[in-house]
Amino acid sequence: MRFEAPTSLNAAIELLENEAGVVRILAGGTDVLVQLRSGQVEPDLIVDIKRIEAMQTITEEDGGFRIGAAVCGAELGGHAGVCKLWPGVVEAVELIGSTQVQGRATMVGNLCNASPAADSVPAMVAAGATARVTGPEGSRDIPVEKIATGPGQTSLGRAELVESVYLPARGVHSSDAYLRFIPRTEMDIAVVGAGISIEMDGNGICTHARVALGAVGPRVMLVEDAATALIGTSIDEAALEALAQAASSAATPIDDKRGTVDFRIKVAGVLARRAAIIAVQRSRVD
Amino acid sequence: MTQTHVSTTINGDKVEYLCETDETLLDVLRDTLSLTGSKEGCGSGDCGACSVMLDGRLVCACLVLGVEAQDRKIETIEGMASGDELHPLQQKFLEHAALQCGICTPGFLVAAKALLDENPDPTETEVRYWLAGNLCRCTGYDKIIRAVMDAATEMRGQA
Amino acid sequence: MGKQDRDFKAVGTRPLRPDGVEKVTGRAKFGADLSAPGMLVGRFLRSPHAHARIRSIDTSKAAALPGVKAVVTGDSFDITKVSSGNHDTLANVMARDKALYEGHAVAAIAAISVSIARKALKLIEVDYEVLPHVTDVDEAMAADAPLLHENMFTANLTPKPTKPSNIANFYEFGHGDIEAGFAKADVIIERSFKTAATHQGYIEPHACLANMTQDGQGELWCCTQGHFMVRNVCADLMGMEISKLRVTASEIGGGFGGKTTVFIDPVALMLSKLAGKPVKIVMSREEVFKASGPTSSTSMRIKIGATNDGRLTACEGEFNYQGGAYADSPVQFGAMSAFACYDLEHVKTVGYDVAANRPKNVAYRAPGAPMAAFAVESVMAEMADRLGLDQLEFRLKNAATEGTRSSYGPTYNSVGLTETIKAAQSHDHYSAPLGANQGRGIASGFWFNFGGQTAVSLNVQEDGTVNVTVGTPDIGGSRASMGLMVAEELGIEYDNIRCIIADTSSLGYNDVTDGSRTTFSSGLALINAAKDAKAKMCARAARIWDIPAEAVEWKDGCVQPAGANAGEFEPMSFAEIAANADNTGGPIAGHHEINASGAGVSFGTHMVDVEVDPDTGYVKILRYTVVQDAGKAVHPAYVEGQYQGGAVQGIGWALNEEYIYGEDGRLQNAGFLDYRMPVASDLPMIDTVIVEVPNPGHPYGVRGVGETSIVPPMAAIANAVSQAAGVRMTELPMSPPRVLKAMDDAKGG
Amino acid sequence: MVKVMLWGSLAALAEGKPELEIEAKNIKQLLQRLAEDHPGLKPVLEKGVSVSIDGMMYNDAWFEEISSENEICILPRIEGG
Repeated sequence: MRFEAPTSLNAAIELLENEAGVVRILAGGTDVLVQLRSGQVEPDLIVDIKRIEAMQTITEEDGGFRIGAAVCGAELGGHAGVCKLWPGVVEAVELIGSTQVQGRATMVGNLCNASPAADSVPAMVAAGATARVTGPEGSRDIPVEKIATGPGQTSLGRAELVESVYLPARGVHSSDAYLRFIPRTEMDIAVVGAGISIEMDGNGICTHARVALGAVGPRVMLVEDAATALIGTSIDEAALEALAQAASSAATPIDDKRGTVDFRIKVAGVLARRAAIIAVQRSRVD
Repeated sequence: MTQTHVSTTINGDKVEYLCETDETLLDVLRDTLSLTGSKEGCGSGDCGACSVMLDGRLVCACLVLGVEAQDRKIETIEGMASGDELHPLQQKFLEHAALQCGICTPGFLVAAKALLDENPDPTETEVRYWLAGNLCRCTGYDKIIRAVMDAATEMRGQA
Repeated sequence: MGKQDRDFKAVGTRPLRPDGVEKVTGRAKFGADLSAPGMLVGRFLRSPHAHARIRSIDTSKAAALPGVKAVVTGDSFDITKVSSGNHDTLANVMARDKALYEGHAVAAIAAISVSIARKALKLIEVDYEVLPHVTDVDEAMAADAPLLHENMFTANLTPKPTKPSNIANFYEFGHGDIEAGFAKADVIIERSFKTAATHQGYIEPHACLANMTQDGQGELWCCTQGHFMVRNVCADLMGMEISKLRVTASEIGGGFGGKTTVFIDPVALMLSKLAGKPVKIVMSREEVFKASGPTSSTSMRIKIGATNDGRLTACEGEFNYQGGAYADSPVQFGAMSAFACYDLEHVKTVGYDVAANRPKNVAYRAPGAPMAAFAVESVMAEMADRLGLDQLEFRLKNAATEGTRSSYGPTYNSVGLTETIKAAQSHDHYSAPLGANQGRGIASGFWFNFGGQTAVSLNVQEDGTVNVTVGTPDIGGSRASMGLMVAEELGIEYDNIRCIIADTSSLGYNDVTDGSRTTFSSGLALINAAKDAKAKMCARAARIWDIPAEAVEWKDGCVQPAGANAGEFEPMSFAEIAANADNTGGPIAGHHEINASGAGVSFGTHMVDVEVDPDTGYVKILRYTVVQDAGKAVHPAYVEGQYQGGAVQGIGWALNEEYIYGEDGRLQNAGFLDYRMPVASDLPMIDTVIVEVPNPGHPYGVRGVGETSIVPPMAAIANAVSQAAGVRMTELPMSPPRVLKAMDDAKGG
Repeated sequence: MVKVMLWGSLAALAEGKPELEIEAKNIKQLLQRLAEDHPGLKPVLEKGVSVSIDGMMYNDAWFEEISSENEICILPRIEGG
């Protein structure tokens, strides 16, 4: 196994392009190292992107923030601007693993690992985040929900990587929230995850909403019916009930070691409702 | 397998070593450098027994490759006491009987020090959540939490 | 209550542990921390199948790989020379003929590096004939279940079975006339329960370093609860004389019963023998889960009868324990302890020890008792509610006391159950208010405790300090309690005593650190060793004074004339006598070798408050109080630690920990992430109350404290959850999906 | 003569008698006589048992004395974790 730690994006792409064998990109490494150890992957080349300056930074851009692929959770959580703009996304990232894992794990890594249970992804999807995908042919921006195509599978081409994620600006009476269900308080993979972002008008009516669910299907899903249940309402009890119903109906989970089908379907609705309540409260504070 | 040469700083000392690319920092610390204070309980970042500081951030050494340490600064349990004086956390762990078997203790101490460096006055809940990545099977955590809170109080008094 | 007559000076204080600084500075050497020059790496190849016949193993390609120095399979060990009692152990260490569970070792190699070892394992070709498997205890008992062992006929059954089955043993306990007892009952409750297998979950994986030399001698360093056991078993498996193998126990990173047998040690020795070099083996966490010893999964049925005024008339239980591939379940202890808390005229329990395609069962803290207590105390709680009685009053009314004939046979002498119940009654936890969706659970529990073979020595140094040598690994602070007991007996300062754990060549045989026996047995032996040393020191002083040895006595750490007639001499201090040892006859030492009896049974009563999320079934532990009889708490801080640790292991067992098997018979959650042991943020502080009802079988009244604390938690939590959720929970773990389903079913039904 | 209590399934192996009277002065004699008089018990006794004398548990203690005054129970070998 060859290890390279390029200092520029171009050099990284070149390495990817010239390697015929199995390649793994090393950002925080909290998934890759576990896979290496278990023998799940045996890469020929590991490309560590943490020495690429641009990938280590968070930059303000058009009222939103661009977050480099190598920015770890602890750093994101310490960034006042992002915390204020997208508190739900930050809390989702901070739910990934322990304090120790936060010192390494990255949002982009979480995205590209393509687990349906990834905590940060439903929050990013709800926030309308885009991923900047860069490869030999240049860069393109795509919605984050287009990255994962199935468990462990991505739409990234050969020699492509996600350089950064962009969290857009948002309106005044708006906010977001993410909740996940785990049997313990920490150190678990989401059994169900729900990310919600909402925008209210001056009269307290929801004008825009995005609802995303994790761990209830082969990939994180954007649930339009759930958003529809909120839009045009004051997010009252009836709307919350409709939201919960829509979230539960959209869930197509499996039985596994982490939860049952019935449990996940029910809890998808419970969490969507609870996350919506938090998002509404946050939108009022602003 | 050809080995890679790495220069790094561990507990303030310049260190050089050779390692295979798939070796973890924990393997290097324990097997190559004989710094066996960091323990391997899981090898997958789930127990925290290998907690070390990497460029000022708390990480699991089992989730870092040895080759990544080039030009970094690493602090381990071996660097926690200064000379013949224990760190207040180490002393409080002893006084509160916060260890039974002691295998998780180095990881807890490194993690707790990282907490108190960042937040000198944590609540019990903050201590519990910060240390959620450190498993202890003997104590039920009670005495560990008390030791950390007590050390925080003492360190604030000294500061 | 139950206060000891004597005043203790050292015992009962809380000094720092002598091995503490080593452990907080990372310098203590645990199993995997040892190395030897020229050491090789040992690695295992394990069965991917739950049940398979091994047609053949071809290791030639692996052996030919440069850097590979030795290969071992089942055939490397000569079973004909191994004593029959160790045959299962050998077969578990390295499969012979059949792989009986996923993770069962089939081969091992020693190589010069990890990467070569990994490569070599891939070159071993095993031809498996996959067989049908069974992992569930009830399914394994069925007549048409896949059979693990063609020669397994249920033992202790009359008449003797004519057909083999997966049921290895049958047990029956009790006294009285169970039918007559139920006939007297006003209320009878009968329920069935199931519990999942759990793992001891020690943070330190098994590790050892073996060094066999060409002259047939060997050394082994390993993390174990009993290095003398390791030595004897390994010597037997290797065909060696016991005295030629020297085993040193490293510091041990937790055991809880799981390190009371061997897994990797004999293989490391065999690899070392064949390679002619030291070999180190360290298990991965996945290997620990798949191939060391979890405890039993169980299926149980409990029937309890009581009168309207709350007197138990009859208790009956059936306990089916899955004991892994070799049916080593502790079902007998489950059946014996199930009703041990109560004074019963009519009681009957039966137990079945069942084999299934899972790792060989190994002891886990009070082996067998926690599951049985879960079932029994659940029905007890339901009975109290049905009768409209207070939970603690109901238990107090039926509690076993001195003179009660226990459910497993013997009559109790001094026991402390009622004291724990009364302490719980007067604790403010018991009367604290509860909120919505909250419940409070109570349960009591029992464990036998144990003594066993113990050998110690005590050396008095010329400066008046003392070295103490024991053969029981210090698994949680026992060096400190040893020091305290010696300080008490000798009347010298605790700080002047250093306790070490000796290797197997330095002391006589010591039983494993298990059965909560170490503080009791090693302490008992040390007190006697100290008495031995004191007698010698009295004799030395008498010679110095030139008076008869009978004319002196030991008082407050000094020797003094026994009376006015003996002569007028200033008391001679411990240090003075020690300093003159050379001129008075040479080194002074005390020894004691004993097969300790007189261990006192112990009881505990736990209280827990929980809150259940009605929408998700999530259970939060709000408050927890452990009340337990220690006999005498030698080092109260470590006694509290045992109480707290046991309670939290019980919380894990109750709520989330379980071995989850797929349809393919493979373990789905062989890692800490999905095995879900409690983390710090899951818990409140764990309150403790140390009750001291002295054990008449120990000079200081010590009972074992390590195991009883894990017996009541699952029942206490089940009772709390059942109250909060409004539905009786009868299956462990009470994970959110299970609790939510029970609540939904109860609403629907 | 000492009275010995056998646990249920052990009694079944001793012709169904939960209590036996044995001529024995110590545990060694007791176990020896039990095995001689009731061959069905032999495999269990050989595997190892604990003997309770007045509520105190003994393993491997041949010479522990017993008399008709004592309450004696044969039990599965007590171990722990």
